[in-house]
Amino acid sequence: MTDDPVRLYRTVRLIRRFEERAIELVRSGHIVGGIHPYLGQEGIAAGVCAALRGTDLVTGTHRGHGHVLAKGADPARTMAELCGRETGSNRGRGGSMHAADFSIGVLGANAIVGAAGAILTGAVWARRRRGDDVVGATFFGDGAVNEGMLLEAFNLAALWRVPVLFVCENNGYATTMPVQGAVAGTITGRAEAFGMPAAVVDGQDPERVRDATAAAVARMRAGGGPELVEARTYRFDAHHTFEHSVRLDYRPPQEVAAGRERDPVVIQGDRLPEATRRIVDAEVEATLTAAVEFALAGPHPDPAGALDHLYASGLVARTGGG
Amino acid sequence: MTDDPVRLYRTVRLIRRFEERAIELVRSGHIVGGIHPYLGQEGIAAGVCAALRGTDLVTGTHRGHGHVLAKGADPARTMAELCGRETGSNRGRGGSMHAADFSIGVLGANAIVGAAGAILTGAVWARRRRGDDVVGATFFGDGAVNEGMLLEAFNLAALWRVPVLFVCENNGYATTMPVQGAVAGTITGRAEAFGMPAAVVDGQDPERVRDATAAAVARMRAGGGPELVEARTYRFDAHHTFEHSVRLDYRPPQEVAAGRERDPVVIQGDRLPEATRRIVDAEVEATLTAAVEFALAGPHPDPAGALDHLYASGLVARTGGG
Amino acid sequence: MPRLSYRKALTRALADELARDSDVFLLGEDIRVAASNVTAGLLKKFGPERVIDTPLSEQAFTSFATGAALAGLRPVIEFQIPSLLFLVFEQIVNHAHKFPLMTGGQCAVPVTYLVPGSGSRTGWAGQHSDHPYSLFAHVGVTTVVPATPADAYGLLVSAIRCDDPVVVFAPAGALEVRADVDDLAPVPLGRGVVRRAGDDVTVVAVGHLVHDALAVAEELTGEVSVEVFDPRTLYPFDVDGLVDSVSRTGRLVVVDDSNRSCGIAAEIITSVLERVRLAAPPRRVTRPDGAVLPFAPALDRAVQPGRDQLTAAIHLCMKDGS
Amino acid sequence: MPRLSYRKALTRALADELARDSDVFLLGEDIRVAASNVTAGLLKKFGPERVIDTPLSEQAFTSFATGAALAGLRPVIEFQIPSLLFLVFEQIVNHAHKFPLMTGGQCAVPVTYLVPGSGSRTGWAGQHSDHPYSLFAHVGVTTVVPATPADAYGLLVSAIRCDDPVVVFAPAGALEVRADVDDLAPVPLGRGVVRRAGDDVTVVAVGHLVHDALAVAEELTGEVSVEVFDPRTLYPFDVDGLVDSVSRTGRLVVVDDSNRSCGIAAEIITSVLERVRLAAPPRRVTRPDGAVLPFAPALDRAVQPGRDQLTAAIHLCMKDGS
Ligand SMILES: Cc1ncc(C[n+]2csc(CCOP(=O)(O)OP(=O)(O)O)c2C)c(N)n1
Ligand SMILES: Cc1ncc(C[n+]2csc(CCOP(=O)(O)OP(=O)(O)O)c2C)c(N)n1
Ligand SMILES: [Mg+2]
Ligand SMILES: [Mg+2]
Repeated sequence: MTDDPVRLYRTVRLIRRFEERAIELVRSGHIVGGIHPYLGQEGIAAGVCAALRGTDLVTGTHRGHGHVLAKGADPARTMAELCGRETGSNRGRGGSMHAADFSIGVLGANAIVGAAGAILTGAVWARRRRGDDVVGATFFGDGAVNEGMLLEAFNLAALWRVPVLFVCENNGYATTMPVQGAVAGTITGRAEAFGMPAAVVDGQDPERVRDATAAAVARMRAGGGPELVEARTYRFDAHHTFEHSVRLDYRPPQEVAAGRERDPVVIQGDRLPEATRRIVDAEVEATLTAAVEFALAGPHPDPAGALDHLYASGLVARTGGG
Repeated sequence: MTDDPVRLYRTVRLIRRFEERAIELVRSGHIVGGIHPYLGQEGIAAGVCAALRGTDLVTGTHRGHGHVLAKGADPARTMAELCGRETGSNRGRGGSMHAADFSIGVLGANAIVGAAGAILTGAVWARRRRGDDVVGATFFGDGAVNEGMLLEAFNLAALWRVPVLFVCENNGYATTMPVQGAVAGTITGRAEAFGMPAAVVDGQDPERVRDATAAAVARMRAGGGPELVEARTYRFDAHHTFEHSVRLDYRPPQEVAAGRERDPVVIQGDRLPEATRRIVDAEVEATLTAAVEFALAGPHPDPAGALDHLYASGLVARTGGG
Repeated sequence: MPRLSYRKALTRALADELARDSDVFLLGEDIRVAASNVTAGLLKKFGPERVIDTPLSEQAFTSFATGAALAGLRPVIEFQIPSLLFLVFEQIVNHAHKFPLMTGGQCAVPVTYLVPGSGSRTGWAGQHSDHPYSLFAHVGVTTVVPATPADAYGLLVSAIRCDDPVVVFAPAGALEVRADVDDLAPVPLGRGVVRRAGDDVTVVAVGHLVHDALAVAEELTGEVSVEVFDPRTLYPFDVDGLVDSVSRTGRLVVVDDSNRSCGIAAEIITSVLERVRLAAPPRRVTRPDGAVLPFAPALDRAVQPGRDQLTAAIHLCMKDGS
Repeated sequence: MPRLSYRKALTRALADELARDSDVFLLGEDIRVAASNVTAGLLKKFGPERVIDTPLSEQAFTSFATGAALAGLRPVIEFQIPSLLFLVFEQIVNHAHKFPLMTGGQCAVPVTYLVPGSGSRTGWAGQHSDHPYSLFAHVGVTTVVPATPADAYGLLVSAIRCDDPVVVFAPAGALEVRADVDDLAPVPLGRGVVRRAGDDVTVVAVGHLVHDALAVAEELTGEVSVEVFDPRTLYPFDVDGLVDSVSRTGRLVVVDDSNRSCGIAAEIITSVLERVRLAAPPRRVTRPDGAVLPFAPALDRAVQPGRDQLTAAIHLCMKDGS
């Protein structure tokens, strides 16, 4: 995998630029409802997914574009989804917080903090029971480790030795709540309490994340149980784009400035010859230009189909009219 | 406290005989719905409550008579409650799984596994905020440590340093599920993960339990945060009296026989002179004879009052008739 | 024509589906030893990979099932207490139910939630006696409440084969019903049945109350000719079938064991009124608003809809109108 | 006569109650920086002991509030998303609601659950757009949905002073409403109000839809004389007040933003029919059965009840009947 550094760079760069373009589309009103930018945390999704196979499964969070893109989702269909178009990955039904592509093992971003861990555990367990050699990675934030449902999932996965990598993206805050104000004990300690190996890794360095993941995945494929990785990171931008118009006072400016210094795109970019980086950057720009064009050209879904897919069984719901 | 061994013995003996009389009342049809006998686990409630003050708060479980009695509930009114009488502690509205006496700090047994920890945490916090020097103890089983809501309560209590003693009665089974099949890692490890001190104690020895509790309570009163005690014990009888008629096959007979060998009533009784024990036994018998008489003499609640207390605000619910 | 109990019918349905489809598996608490007796014999027949005892982690195992379903399996979860559905409400409603639409049709979530012993089991008091089927009818999760052994079999089979989540309530009051059953066959979801033909009034009865309604109808023979309609599925509701009946009788009484406000009785009445002009105001017999079942048996009974109330409602309905 | 926004009215209610009663305190996520803007300024005024940010542990902090209420305090919890109520449904229904009856009247649980921004906030998609008030009306927890700034103030104040748990839904569609408010005063729970007098038909509208109903009524001036009834509290429902109106108009249309099946519209219609003979079949305009709000704005709107639907329902209702 000699091109690994390049691929990793391409991924972090793609996510970075995807988010920046998405923020533009929020500003221009093409993305309604705003987004939770992944800016600054790109190294985690990139590093984790670099150590997974195409058939492996992942679930993401409300801050989920990075997870989805790193696992291989089409930026064009993902951007179309954010714009609510029929051509989006979810036919415009999911939006930013629910982007999914089951064909590449992306079981979806999930807007409920702490909810996806148990879902992924069940999915990986089921696939292995059917004989598929898959593992899974589920992303969540430092806030999620206080949700009982996630801690229950730690227990189930550990007990039944389901090879799931629990990836905690510790960006220091749950919205405005600092991690020290919310987490008694430590994050890794919580995993260890369930008998799960747990490691802290520098989430700003995509290669470190990839290596930690690769080691865990190797143990898991060899029959090991679940593990946790706490990736220390920093959110460069707002919790959600609504903060761009409403100032919330919770992170000291010096802290933000310091946090932004260790930039995963720069860290990984510095590992590449300038020329290579330029080529990748150009490729990424082209991809995103095309993605935004594709997104904005896509038709808006027909309101007549507002309840499409409500029931997989074909049940047709009564509508609400008088 | 020179009479402590006697008081402890009286408590375990009282609980033992209360449960045996209650089982008789289940058999005779006076207690409807059966009970979860506390037989074999008496040392825990007795030991914990011996180290608490009258004003301290406790919550119990579905297997809750022992907790309630040890904290000082009137055996007569408790038995009347089990018999569903107007003279019961809850006016016959709660029954075995909800016996409560707020006047002595018993905020109730609770039939939902893992639910009471957060409730007690809030109650203790509120009382201390009002300036009362109280601590709390919340009982739960080995099954409850797999409930997310309890683990969330660990976090809240630890974070906000609420002096609650989390008392895990590890009797080896959650109904029929062995603890090894349900708990990944260890019970004390789970508490430690939240930064809570945790100790294992021999739950069959009331004095050991009392001493461990006293030490924890002293630290808590001195400003310490919550702690956990895992009391190792064995349930001598059925999970619930329904097992007396339906045989469930999950505990090997040898294991049950071995488990019953370490009897808290015998262990504590052996610490007393024979004569003292006889006196206490006679007192307990008299108390329970009177309790059963009181219970059976109590009037059945009038069905016209079936919805009494549904709303504390005085709201009157529409009834269900046509 | 073998005599079959309702409970045994559930067991047969599980056994047949486990045998027919290797993707079906069971999850639950104490299902290996069959504490509820519904899964009796299944561990032996299908092994521990298909009959899985879980830790007390309802939220995680409910979402684990969602994940397994997303990966192609067909989990059936047994819940020991109806109010456990409150505990996993988020997992069912926010995830299992919403995944197909939110992903734009990329997946299905065929999970069956089986609650044997819903409603009051006399003596189990406030936290164990709920009948929350109307909640699921409101959120739009397919909800069935079989009344007879044949339907218990047939509806459970259909639930398991359904590509959407389905909640199956097996009322405690019906579990001991026995009937001669000619042949066991799937019963279509969403289709009600006239249990007894009559001319004067249509009584819609839910679950175990079908038997009460039939008894009341018999008692009234000669006086009032009562048609008894058993909807079997509460969501989607068989409005066509019921409209057919009410169009003939012109009168409607509903008896149902959930709370009055926003209960299925209100839905049934409103749905009929949208289509049929009645000869007299409709009547409903339900639990009271906000009902909490008190422990004492006479109070518990007083809060459930009774035959006397139904008789009175029928009389009132007959007296009224044109 | 100062102009007051709905959101500001909520803030004022909280501030006034915090000032009036030292037992009142606030719990929630990001309420110190006032992410939802409802608690703006309160931290500064009342300090961190009265305005408490919680970890993401909804179940524990909801039960923590129950415990604090049992100990005499009056917690107010702010929930960031309506579907978080699914997550704490058990804690509210099985504990907070049931404690008074189950303990035989030993306690009260005065907790207020405040959901600012319920219903659709366009662009927040499937897991953030629920309007689950009918669920609470079913279980019998006092439920209010203020439509105007004055009611937002007055009902929230009354909720906080109520000795029972109360859920306050502040619809996203109403948060920006402004009005001239003469004086701020408590509004009694359980009392509706006629917002606009009319002769031909009574339209019951819930929450933000009151404003739509008023607009439609204006539009129809000269054609149909529409009375608009705002129930304000959904449980307990002001049946007397509504019966009064419908007795005059003889016609009833309900518009409500919850799912159709077992929604409050069905309850309102049934409650009225039990008391009043209508001149025409009642009509309801609601969300569809089982609604999940799709992301794309046009689809999201298509699933919510609209003015056109209401107008059509009124026309149909006027055409029908005697
Ligand atoms: C169960 C739940 N509680 C609250 C919210 C509202 N919410 C959305 S994101 C968020 C903060 C999450 O923090 P963290 O887990 O650290 O992830 P981050 O946003 O930092 O990536 C909150 C409170 C939610 N979506 N789900
Ligand atoms: C949340 C919840 N899940 C399941 C049940 C049913 N149930 C009642 S007691 C029990 C076993 C509890 O085991 P443990 O916590 O070890 O306590 P023990 O019965 O051994 O005292 C179960 C599963 C319940 N009451 N609440
Ligand atoms: Mg975070
Ligand atoms: Mg146990």
